[in-house]
Amino acid sequence: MADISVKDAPADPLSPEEIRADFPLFANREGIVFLDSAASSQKPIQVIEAMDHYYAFDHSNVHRAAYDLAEAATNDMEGARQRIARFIGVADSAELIFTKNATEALNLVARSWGAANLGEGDAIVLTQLEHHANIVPWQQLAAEKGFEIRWIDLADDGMLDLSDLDRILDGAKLLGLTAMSNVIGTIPPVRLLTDAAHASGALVCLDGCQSVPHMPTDVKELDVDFLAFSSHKMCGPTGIGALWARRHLLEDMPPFLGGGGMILDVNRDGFIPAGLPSKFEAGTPAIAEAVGFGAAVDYLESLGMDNVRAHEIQLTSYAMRSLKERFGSDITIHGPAEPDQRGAVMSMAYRDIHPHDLSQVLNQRQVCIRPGHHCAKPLMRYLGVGATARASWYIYNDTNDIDLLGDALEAAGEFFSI
Amino acid sequence: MADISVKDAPADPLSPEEIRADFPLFANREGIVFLDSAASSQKPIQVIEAMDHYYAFDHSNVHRAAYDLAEAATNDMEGARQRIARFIGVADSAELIFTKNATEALNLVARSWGAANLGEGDAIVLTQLEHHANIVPWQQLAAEKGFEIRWIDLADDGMLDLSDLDRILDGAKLLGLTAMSNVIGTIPPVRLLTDAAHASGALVCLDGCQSVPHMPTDVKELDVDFLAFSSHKMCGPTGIGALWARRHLLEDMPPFLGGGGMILDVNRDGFIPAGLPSKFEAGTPAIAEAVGFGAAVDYLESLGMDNVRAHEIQLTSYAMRSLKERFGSDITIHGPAEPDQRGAVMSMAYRDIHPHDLSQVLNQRQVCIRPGHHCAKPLMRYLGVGATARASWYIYNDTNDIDLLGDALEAAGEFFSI
Amino acid sequence: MSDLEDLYREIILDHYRSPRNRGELETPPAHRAEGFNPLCGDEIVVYLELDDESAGEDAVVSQVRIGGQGCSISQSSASMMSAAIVGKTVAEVEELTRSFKAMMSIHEGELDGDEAMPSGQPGESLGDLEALRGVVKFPVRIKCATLSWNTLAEGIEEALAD
Amino acid sequence: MSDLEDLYREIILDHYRSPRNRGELETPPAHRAEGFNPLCGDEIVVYLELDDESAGEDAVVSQVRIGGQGCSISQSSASMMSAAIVGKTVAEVEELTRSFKAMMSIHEGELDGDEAMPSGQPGESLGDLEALRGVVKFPVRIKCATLSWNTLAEGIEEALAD
Ligand SMILES: Cc1ncc(COP(=O)(O)O)c(C=O)c1O
Ligand SMILES: Cc1ncc(COP(=O)(O)O)c(C=O)c1O
Repeated sequence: MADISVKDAPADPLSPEEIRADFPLFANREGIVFLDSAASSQKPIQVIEAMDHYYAFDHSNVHRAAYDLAEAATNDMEGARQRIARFIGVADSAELIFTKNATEALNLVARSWGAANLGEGDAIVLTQLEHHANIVPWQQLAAEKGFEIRWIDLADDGMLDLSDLDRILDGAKLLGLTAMSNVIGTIPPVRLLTDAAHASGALVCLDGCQSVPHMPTDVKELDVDFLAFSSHKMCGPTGIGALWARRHLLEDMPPFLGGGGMILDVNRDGFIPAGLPSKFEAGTPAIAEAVGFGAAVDYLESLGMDNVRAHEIQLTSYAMRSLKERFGSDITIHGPAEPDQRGAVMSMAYRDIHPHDLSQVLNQRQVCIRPGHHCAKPLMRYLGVGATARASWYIYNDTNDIDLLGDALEAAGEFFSI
Repeated sequence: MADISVKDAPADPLSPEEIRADFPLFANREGIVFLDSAASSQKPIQVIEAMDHYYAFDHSNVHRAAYDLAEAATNDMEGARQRIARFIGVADSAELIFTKNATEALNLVARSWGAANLGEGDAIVLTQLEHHANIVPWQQLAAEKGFEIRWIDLADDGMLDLSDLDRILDGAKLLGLTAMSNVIGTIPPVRLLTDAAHASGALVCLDGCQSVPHMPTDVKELDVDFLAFSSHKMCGPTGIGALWARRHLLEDMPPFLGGGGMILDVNRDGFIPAGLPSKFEAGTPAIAEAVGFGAAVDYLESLGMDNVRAHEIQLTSYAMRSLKERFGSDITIHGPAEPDQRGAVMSMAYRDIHPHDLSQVLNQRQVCIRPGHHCAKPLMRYLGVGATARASWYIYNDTNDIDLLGDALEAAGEFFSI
Repeated sequence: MSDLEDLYREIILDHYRSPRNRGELETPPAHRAEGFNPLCGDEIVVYLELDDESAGEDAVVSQVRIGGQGCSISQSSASMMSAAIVGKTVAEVEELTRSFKAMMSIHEGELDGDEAMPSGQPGESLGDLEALRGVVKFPVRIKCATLSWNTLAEGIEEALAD
Repeated sequence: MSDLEDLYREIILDHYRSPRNRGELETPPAHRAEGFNPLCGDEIVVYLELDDESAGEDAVVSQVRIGGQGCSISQSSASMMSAAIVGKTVAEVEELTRSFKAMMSIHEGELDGDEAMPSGQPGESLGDLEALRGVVKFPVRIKCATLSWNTLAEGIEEALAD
């Protein structure tokens, strides 16, 4: 069956086998079937080496010294900022704020923009698809400020239920939206939602954690107001993420964290904040991580984000089809039925085996999937489950990985039916 | 003169030349005289390789999956947490919170403990020596909450003026204190101040950014309540810092950043925070950076922190003496006169040459010092200068570096007097 | 798959498929405690009734019910626990908990932290619960096995605090 | 040290040692603007008086004073600037600013960002200010050279806004 499907399929625009050769982990963990890139991707040698080179040749603290080494470090970091900004369609790199991860980026929006703009009588809108990172910061703020949080529900087809959109958005000041569900893969119609939000006077805070690593992103086309994403899910290092926002918003927002680097002046009575992006980057930044993040973006661009997306649609399509063929009603695949409405994640239920037990048995065959609530408990409640078993793929996965996943599911079925 | 001094000096407990061989930068930037470790230290190959190994063998997201790789990543990170905790005398590693840098750690104290405990009519105390990271977060919070910030002044000898201590601490709820000035090197009597603060009912938030990398640290001996420090100043990577606090304080404090990993449950109406340390670590942590931070602590322990401290006192002593001998009244060295009252930083004024100009000329000879306000503008105001020229040393520096600094100062003097 | 078979003993799967004491109790007189395993989304609800709360450590567990959802390890552990504690005094239950956690390689004083550490043998016979010994080889699953016990401890604390 | 000698031209050191128009002006009628270079702690205060603020772009700079402290580049740039703008109209000052920034390799529209980029030649003769051309080879020092000009721009904006 695998044979037939491969013959039918159009040529893969990527060469996963060649790509795997760039990732040391696959050589070091022979036989691993890594299907958990939605949690964090593996890292190509190009990224690892970029950081090593930075430490071995250019490291010093940035921005505040006149010697050559400090200039090299500053150029390395600011060059990375420019390339990452360009990667999401942003020309003015001062609009790109480095954070420690996407979660901090979303907290920054809540604690700076939100705290300055939301109060009693106000409302914001979130969706049933959101990750806790785009829920909890707003709940924390709402508990302090007393504004209302409204919700866009999910429809039966795994897409957002937009039937009541205008009423829900009416008078709201912000729409918090994921560009791709990290659980069921749903890709909501971001531009349509952005237009509707803007028509109601609401800004849009887009959680791009799952979309930016997997498809071309242009904030101008999406017309969103804030975009958060994380390096570690897109071939880059841990310890760094980014927030992009329109310049005028960033300029009007009060600083978030306070400390060195984000001030123009400090005296005993107070301080004057610095310009962008420094104003939002208190303390020594994640310099080596910015360098690695920049190298990750270079790596992805060398593959072509259109190709990444096309490769993943093919793989999603193959996975949905082949697993359904193999397991029929023994398997439930959550989320939209059409592969091109989905990202590269697939949450499933296999027979009555609890996801945690399932992944334990799969681990025996080096098949790495993730069981759990995937930091999306409100979505879990909608699905009526405590956890799902989630497989997710990326540039280094191919149909063989899906077949091995299928084999492992089969083995697990046998194990638990003994 | 250099010869005589070396003969007089006791044997250096470290071997800077051997140590330099561990740091790739010195091989790659031949002839560099790196005197800016107070801003950020260089990294030994052991730290770089630990992170590379992590990415090449063990990387995945932590904590939330059952497969071997996720377990390896979790063990790597939690093992590092335990070793870093032990490094500062802490047995219960759940009390050690990873942050992106010390600045975030101090903001966490302000935004969580401070926001919950400080209001109108309250007061906190800071010192003239503080870095902006231990000033601005408190100013931001004070602007919201309306509490008072009092100051402990500096005395003429470069030490804190404790003559009025009891009155200043009276009724205060917190003392924010640096364990070592990053500008003039002052080491305040932390334990004495902690005892006084506790006697007044105030907690102590210690900024250990400059002390933890350079001397043995035991929070039990210091008896402080919070301790913040940064990895990148102690041979570790950028992108990670730490906050330690007493367990009962952390347990009572509300969460800071919200998102994945820091919750037990989330529904549309709110969330239940997780236990320690997760409660304060929202989002994907800086996993590789934690591994590198752990390796840095291992490296420093292999040298022995007592030896590090002894080496640096010797170097400070040599620097103060030899530069005074060479330049007499042409050089002003700020801060305490006794090397053992000081850390490994020396702020100076050389003739009337502005620090920025001085460091520009020194750079020509690959002597890296830092001009500026060093994120301590209130201290600059006290010193009556806009900037100082700061040289700082670490385990890889030796008296030869100080001599080269002296030679470069001489050359700068000649250059500007032409 | 020998480690795996050691983890998933038949008796564990039996308790998972046919959980004992599943359900709810009216509160009051019962006490309700809720526990979460943030790692995998498991939730356990323990309903606990003591015969005489004023008796403190000597109070006897008269009824237990278990709610929630989770993996085979967390569910079977809860089921076995429920079967093991009915009729025991609070002091006995606490001793059993200590023994169980010792088997799970958790030291005293780590009751919150749930950290896996090499440890000695349990002090008391654990009966069916012995079947969970295989979990120790899978450190991430230890939290699954101990979730119901931690939740029970909260329930007892609450019951005695009233 | 040839790049260095290019940076520290004699005329720059002369303006640094004997700064022109150093001091303060009474506000009002003068306007006061303050600028910081967060990199090195330099501070510049520009006191600016126009002959007739209602004249807008045609108003003439009647008096300038410079306060603050900083490195030789920021101080000499401020001193030369003060000497260059007295008697010029606001429009002329703005043209001069553009020329100066062009020499500093800063593109139009980057007046805030101060980012160094390859660029064309200045449109207007810069006189003494030409001596600062050597700064371009030291990108971190460009902010030193432009600090007073950015502060002046703020002062003008404020004066015309009244
Ligand atoms: C005394 C002191 N406190 C705080 C900081 C801030 O540390 P970081 O920039 O790593 O957050 C520094 C270093 O810049 C410092 O020297
Ligand atoms: C959709 C989504 N949003 C937010 C996050 C949080 O990202 P991070 O943990 O890198 O902060 C994740 C990943 O965990 C995610 O998948």
